[in-house]
Amino acid sequence: MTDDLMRSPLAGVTFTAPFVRELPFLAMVNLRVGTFPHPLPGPNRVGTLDGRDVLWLGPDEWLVVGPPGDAPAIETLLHQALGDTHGSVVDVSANRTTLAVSGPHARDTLAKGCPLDLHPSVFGPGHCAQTLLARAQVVLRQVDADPTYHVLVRGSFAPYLAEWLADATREFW
Amino acid sequence: MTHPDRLWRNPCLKWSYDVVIVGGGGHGLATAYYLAREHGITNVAVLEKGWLAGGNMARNTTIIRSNYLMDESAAIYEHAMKLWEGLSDELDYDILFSQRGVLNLAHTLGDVREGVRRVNANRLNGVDAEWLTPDQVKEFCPIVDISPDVRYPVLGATLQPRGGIAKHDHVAWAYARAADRLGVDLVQGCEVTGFVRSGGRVVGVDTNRGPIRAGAVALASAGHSSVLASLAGLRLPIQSHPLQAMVSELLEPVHPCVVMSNHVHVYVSQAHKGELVLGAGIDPFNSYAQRGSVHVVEHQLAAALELFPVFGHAHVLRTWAGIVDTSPDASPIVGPTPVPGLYVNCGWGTGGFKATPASGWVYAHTIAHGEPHALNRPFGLDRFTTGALVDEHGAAAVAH
Amino acid sequence: MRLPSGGRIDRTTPLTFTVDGVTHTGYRGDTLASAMLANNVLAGPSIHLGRPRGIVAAGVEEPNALVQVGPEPMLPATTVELTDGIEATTLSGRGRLATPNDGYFDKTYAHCDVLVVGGGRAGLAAAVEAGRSGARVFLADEQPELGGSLLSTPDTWEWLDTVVAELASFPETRVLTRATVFGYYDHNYLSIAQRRPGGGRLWHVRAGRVVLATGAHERPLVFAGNDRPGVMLAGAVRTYLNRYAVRPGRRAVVCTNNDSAYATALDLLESGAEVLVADVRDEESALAALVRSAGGEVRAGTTVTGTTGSPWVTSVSLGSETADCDLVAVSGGWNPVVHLHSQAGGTLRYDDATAAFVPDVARQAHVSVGSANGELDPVHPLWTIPAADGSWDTHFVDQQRDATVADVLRATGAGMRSAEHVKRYTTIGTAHDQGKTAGVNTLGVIAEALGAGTPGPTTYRPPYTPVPFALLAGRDRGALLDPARVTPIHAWHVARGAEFENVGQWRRPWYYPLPGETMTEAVLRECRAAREGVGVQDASTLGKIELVGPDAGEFLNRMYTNAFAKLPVGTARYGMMCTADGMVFDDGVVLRLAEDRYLATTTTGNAAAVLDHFEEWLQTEWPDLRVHCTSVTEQWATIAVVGPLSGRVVGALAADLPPKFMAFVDTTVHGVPARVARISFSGELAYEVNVAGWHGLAVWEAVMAAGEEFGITPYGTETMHVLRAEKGYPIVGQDTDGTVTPLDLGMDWIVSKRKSFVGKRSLRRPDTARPDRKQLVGLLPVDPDDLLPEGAQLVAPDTPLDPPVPMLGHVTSSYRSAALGRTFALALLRSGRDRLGQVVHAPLADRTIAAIVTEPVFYDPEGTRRDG
Amino acid sequence: MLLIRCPWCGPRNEVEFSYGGAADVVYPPDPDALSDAEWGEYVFVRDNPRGPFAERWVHTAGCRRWFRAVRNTVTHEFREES
Repeated sequence: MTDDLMRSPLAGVTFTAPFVRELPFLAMVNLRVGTFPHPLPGPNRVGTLDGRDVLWLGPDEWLVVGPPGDAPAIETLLHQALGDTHGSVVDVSANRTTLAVSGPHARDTLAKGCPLDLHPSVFGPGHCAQTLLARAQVVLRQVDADPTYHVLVRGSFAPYLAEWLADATREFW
Repeated sequence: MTHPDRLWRNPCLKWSYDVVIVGGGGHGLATAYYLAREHGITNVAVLEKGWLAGGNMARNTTIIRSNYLMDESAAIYEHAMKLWEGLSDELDYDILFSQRGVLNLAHTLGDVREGVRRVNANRLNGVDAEWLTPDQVKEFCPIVDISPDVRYPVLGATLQPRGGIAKHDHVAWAYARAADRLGVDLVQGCEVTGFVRSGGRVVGVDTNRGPIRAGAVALASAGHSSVLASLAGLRLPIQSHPLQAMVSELLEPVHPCVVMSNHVHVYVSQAHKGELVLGAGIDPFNSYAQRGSVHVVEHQLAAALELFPVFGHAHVLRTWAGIVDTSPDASPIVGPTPVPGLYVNCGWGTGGFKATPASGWVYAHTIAHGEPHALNRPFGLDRFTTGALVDEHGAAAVAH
Repeated sequence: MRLPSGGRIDRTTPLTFTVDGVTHTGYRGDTLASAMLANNVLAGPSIHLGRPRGIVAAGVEEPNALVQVGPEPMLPATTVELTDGIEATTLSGRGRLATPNDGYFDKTYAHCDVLVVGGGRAGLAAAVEAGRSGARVFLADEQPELGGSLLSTPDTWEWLDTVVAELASFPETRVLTRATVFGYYDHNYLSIAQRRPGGGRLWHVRAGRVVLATGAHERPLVFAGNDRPGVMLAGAVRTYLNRYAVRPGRRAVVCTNNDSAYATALDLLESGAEVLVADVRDEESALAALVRSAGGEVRAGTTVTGTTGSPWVTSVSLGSETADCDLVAVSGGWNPVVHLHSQAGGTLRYDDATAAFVPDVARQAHVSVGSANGELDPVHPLWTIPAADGSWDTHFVDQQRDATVADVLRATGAGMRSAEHVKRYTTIGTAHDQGKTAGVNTLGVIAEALGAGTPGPTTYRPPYTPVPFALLAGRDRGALLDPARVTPIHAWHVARGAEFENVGQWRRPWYYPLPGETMTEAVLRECRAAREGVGVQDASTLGKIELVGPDAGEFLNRMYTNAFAKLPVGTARYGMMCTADGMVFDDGVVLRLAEDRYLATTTTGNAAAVLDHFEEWLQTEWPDLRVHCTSVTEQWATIAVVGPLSGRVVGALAADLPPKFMAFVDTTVHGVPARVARISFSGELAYEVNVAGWHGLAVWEAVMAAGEEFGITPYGTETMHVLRAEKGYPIVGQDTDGTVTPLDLGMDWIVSKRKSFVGKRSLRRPDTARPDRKQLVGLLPVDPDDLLPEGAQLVAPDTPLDPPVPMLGHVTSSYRSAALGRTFALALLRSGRDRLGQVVHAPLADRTIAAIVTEPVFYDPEGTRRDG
Repeated sequence: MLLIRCPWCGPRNEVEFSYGGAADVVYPPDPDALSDAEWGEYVFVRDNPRGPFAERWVHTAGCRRWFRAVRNTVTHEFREES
């Protein structure tokens, strides 16, 4: 659910490389908790919770990602699950936007700025990591084996990262 | 280029000296020279575990300036500058001191504010300083890109016209030769492994060549100060970090002065033979490895090319690192210690080379009199108890 | 001369090139050096002595043949692949920078199980073995094609083709050519410079294991006149013969102390040249018979002692005899290329048999193989060969630096005992070739001069070969140098013609000039609007941290100088933080969102630092506190609507308004969820409207529309600074510099006496508690039109201006005030609070400004305006 | 470029981390009870050994956790800690 007053950080940016695009407005809720009644994914992995993706961010921190507009429902879900347990649930949907980088050049493109080993034997679908892409902090996850990667980046860094990607992909198109 | 034939003797080690200086770098050699020259104390040994001036003295980017912000810093560095200005004559050795001017660029409004503050403070402290507009920067150093549409445009600069560079090896050899001629023993390959104590007092050192008695022991060992001081049971507020630098091949003259930019972490000059000499920022972690991380060099060169597009075709020939001794307030520690008979001179961080003459001069005074000179009185260890720091961080986030 | 057949050059593709303006031809597959040699072209004269010099080597170790190609200075001709139309200029050891580098240099990270450095025989064998195991293998070689020294031995080319084909069949093996591994750093991290058309690529490789198959460099011999053109390394002669089909001479003297040069002698003979082998060893080599049977001459116990000829060599002295020749092929033995082993922290050992430094102990996961590991012919060490006349001043040790044995002797004569001193004294090893042919010879010469037993030791530092600045810089140029962070409203500011300033990585509107307006005029206009009507500022860059948990209040109490645990829900409080040293670290407003939930705002530049600070204390000191921090800096766009008419504007858009100063409501603005707070950094009635970042632009535009009838005026950071300074609110980092305590700022009220907080103990140290510290005061220039420069130093009026001048402090902020109708300033002044009402002077370069010391609050000291 | 093992995220490049200096320096439970010298020692004085050094890092670009590691300040090797 979006409204026409919403503008994504990369609205107006034309992606020259056809395999890069923005997925704006995804719902993201930050969960920090010691113990949680439902299973949550372990380090560097993506799990699910009631149909939403759950990205591991740290030993007591996860990011629950849903479709645009889903944040209030996720918050309710998490609060209910927590009950009286101490935990922090914060809507951070507008904190970041998401870039999808996919296809045969995706890995080589990301390797130009990401120090992680993205070889399929090391980092595959269902993996995620907080890391650096060029000079921006990102949450990186691999979505499928195409491969498709999602790069979650702070809104203020998104124009920089888009420019960096335009440069990094220029040998591929 | 002609050098006098004889630089120094390779003397036999005696069993007792009035003063033993631990560390044969620039500061140790200068201290020995001034002890002999200014205070008539010539029964002095400089103990160097490697080769003379082979540590930070051999690894720095040879920039000399005295435009420090704080009054205490300006005073001691300006004292150094005055000594530099007469040093070739005094030591009868050409140290290739070239007062070509040092620019400190400003890239943000905060930099501008700080730069203007420094220029005003410098002038009142008797340190030559000017504020330059971007156009004046261009005039002074034509290869600097002052276009306004770069990521961090040049908004102005401080200029110290009397700043410049010297040849580090010549400085060391000149002090060594002069000290040697005044009777100081320069002993290489002699590593201090401990201290000889009597009562509470340090009365000598243990070395890999046996114990040596000393009326006073003076540390001048930069990045190794903590390790040595700990042998005397003294903890210093010092951390040792790699500081990297690099040099290009010989190039025809293209860069007429010294340019420094704290904001983008660049400082560069062109040495007298033609190589570009560049320094990088301090690696964040503690290290005694004389080795830093390559990304520090990469970031620094990216910034350098933004300021100096013409450098793109130059090549890095060598990279290296020194071990810099950083203190909590980015100012040195020079003076007596709580351990009688033991003196310390460290914490110069990135400012060591430019301070060499004054550091030796005030340290010699301190050792000769048993108490600090007015110039180094503010730089005692007690300031970390009283809180009277001489904080140069604000003025020198990447000071060099 | 070019041989009629053979070599790996493509004779069907002739190429035209010029050296110093003279046109020559060569072939695809040539290097510039091989093509120069084929055309009898000299290198540039030497740097100091101006002696003629020729090509000596065939690889990166070349000391003489430096050229400028187009804008690129200082390329060894031996490493330049010949292409059509190259215009080269020979250099005398010094290059010229003239134009920016517009090449495309990028970087990439890579990971592998095994990195093999060097594609010669040993490297290929290692790569194939690793590749067969299925491992992820990287093979990097500096040449355009794999093979290394095999490219100089035609009888191995069939094997080479087979191996290269097998490597290509491994899916997880990657071969990089034209790729020089130049740096070996900690934790098996290596840097590779790859030459690519129009630029290059820097590879950063994290390798599981590293195989160093980097080969060896041949050493010259040190005899009188050993720099004369035509004196070449024997192995290089062989490379030119076999790989490039270039025969550098037809009457050759091969001078050696080991067996390796005999292969060169045999190949020269086969090419039709005359050959005399002068072998310094008394015992004749087993290979001598082969040379003789091929028609050559061999003399044992003989060596070249001098050369003649101008510029090319025409004869050599062999002791008392003379032999005519046009080529002298020398071999003083080989130096294993141990640079990367040494860079990795590995130790070296001097090997007597080969008179070379060989790898000893590896420190990281690397192994040296082949000649890089010292698998070499034994040599008879011969560091210097005396001349008949006893002179040493044409015995060149470092040709590129024009340094001779005489120079080394001068250094040792001066008292130098360390090789490092001698190198510095003579400059040996510091030229573009990094002393690759000079280094070990120098150590040998020093050892001889000092009567020491064996030479050494030595270490190597990156890079192995010179690396362009542009390659290391990569794509971090221009806009990519550093991210420029922008707010959701940025496009509006740009369209409105704002001037921007950099604040940390952020681009913030500085002021919004109207056409023809100066900055001063614009700022006065913006200030007036905020004081008299309504202004609006994009404050989205402020850092924002949500702190959630039952102990959040207690945690904030420990971090801030003032207390937050009892702050009522729905209200806000200004807070200040110190470092452990007691100095002001950051400030901002903290909102209590719920019983267990706070929102702390930070300064723009310190957002990340404050979050790190919080996490550090929470995780490392007080893990028992039940608090979690989450950054929401960019979750919220923040719009500050300021001025007496601000309520009219916000009221038109907001469903609800906060009831009082320092209160907030969660409501809607322009129909979207919003948090509206009554917070003022200007002293005026002001509302801070927070909406989700993606609504920021729409709500900003709605505010502009709603404010249009009131003349709403966007303002930037400069106006913000003026407004807050009129109220005496300090800016951390401008009015403080890391040496200022909250008490110095006159903010005793914010320093809790009852609770502990980080830094509190520091405030009562003797110096920190001194009454005569520098304190924040206001200044009013005696001439109300005089603007004190920020950074002006302050002195007492009767102070003589003879340096060093005792200074009292400095001006931290200074502006023209529309509200006051005059200039004013803030300053840090020694004993400032005792000087209220007194005059101080600011001596500038050209004049002195007098100002009266005042309280730092200039405007509405009673605070009546914040409620409208 | 050090390779630093984050106890949570695994081995990562040095650029993802920030350095925190010496580990095991405990905040005094009652700073007010300390003399100026003791407090100055806590604030400013840290070990600076040549060799193994217990130090703190924070995985700034990753999980933001602070952790302790022992690294040799001469070789830069991290000691494996269970």
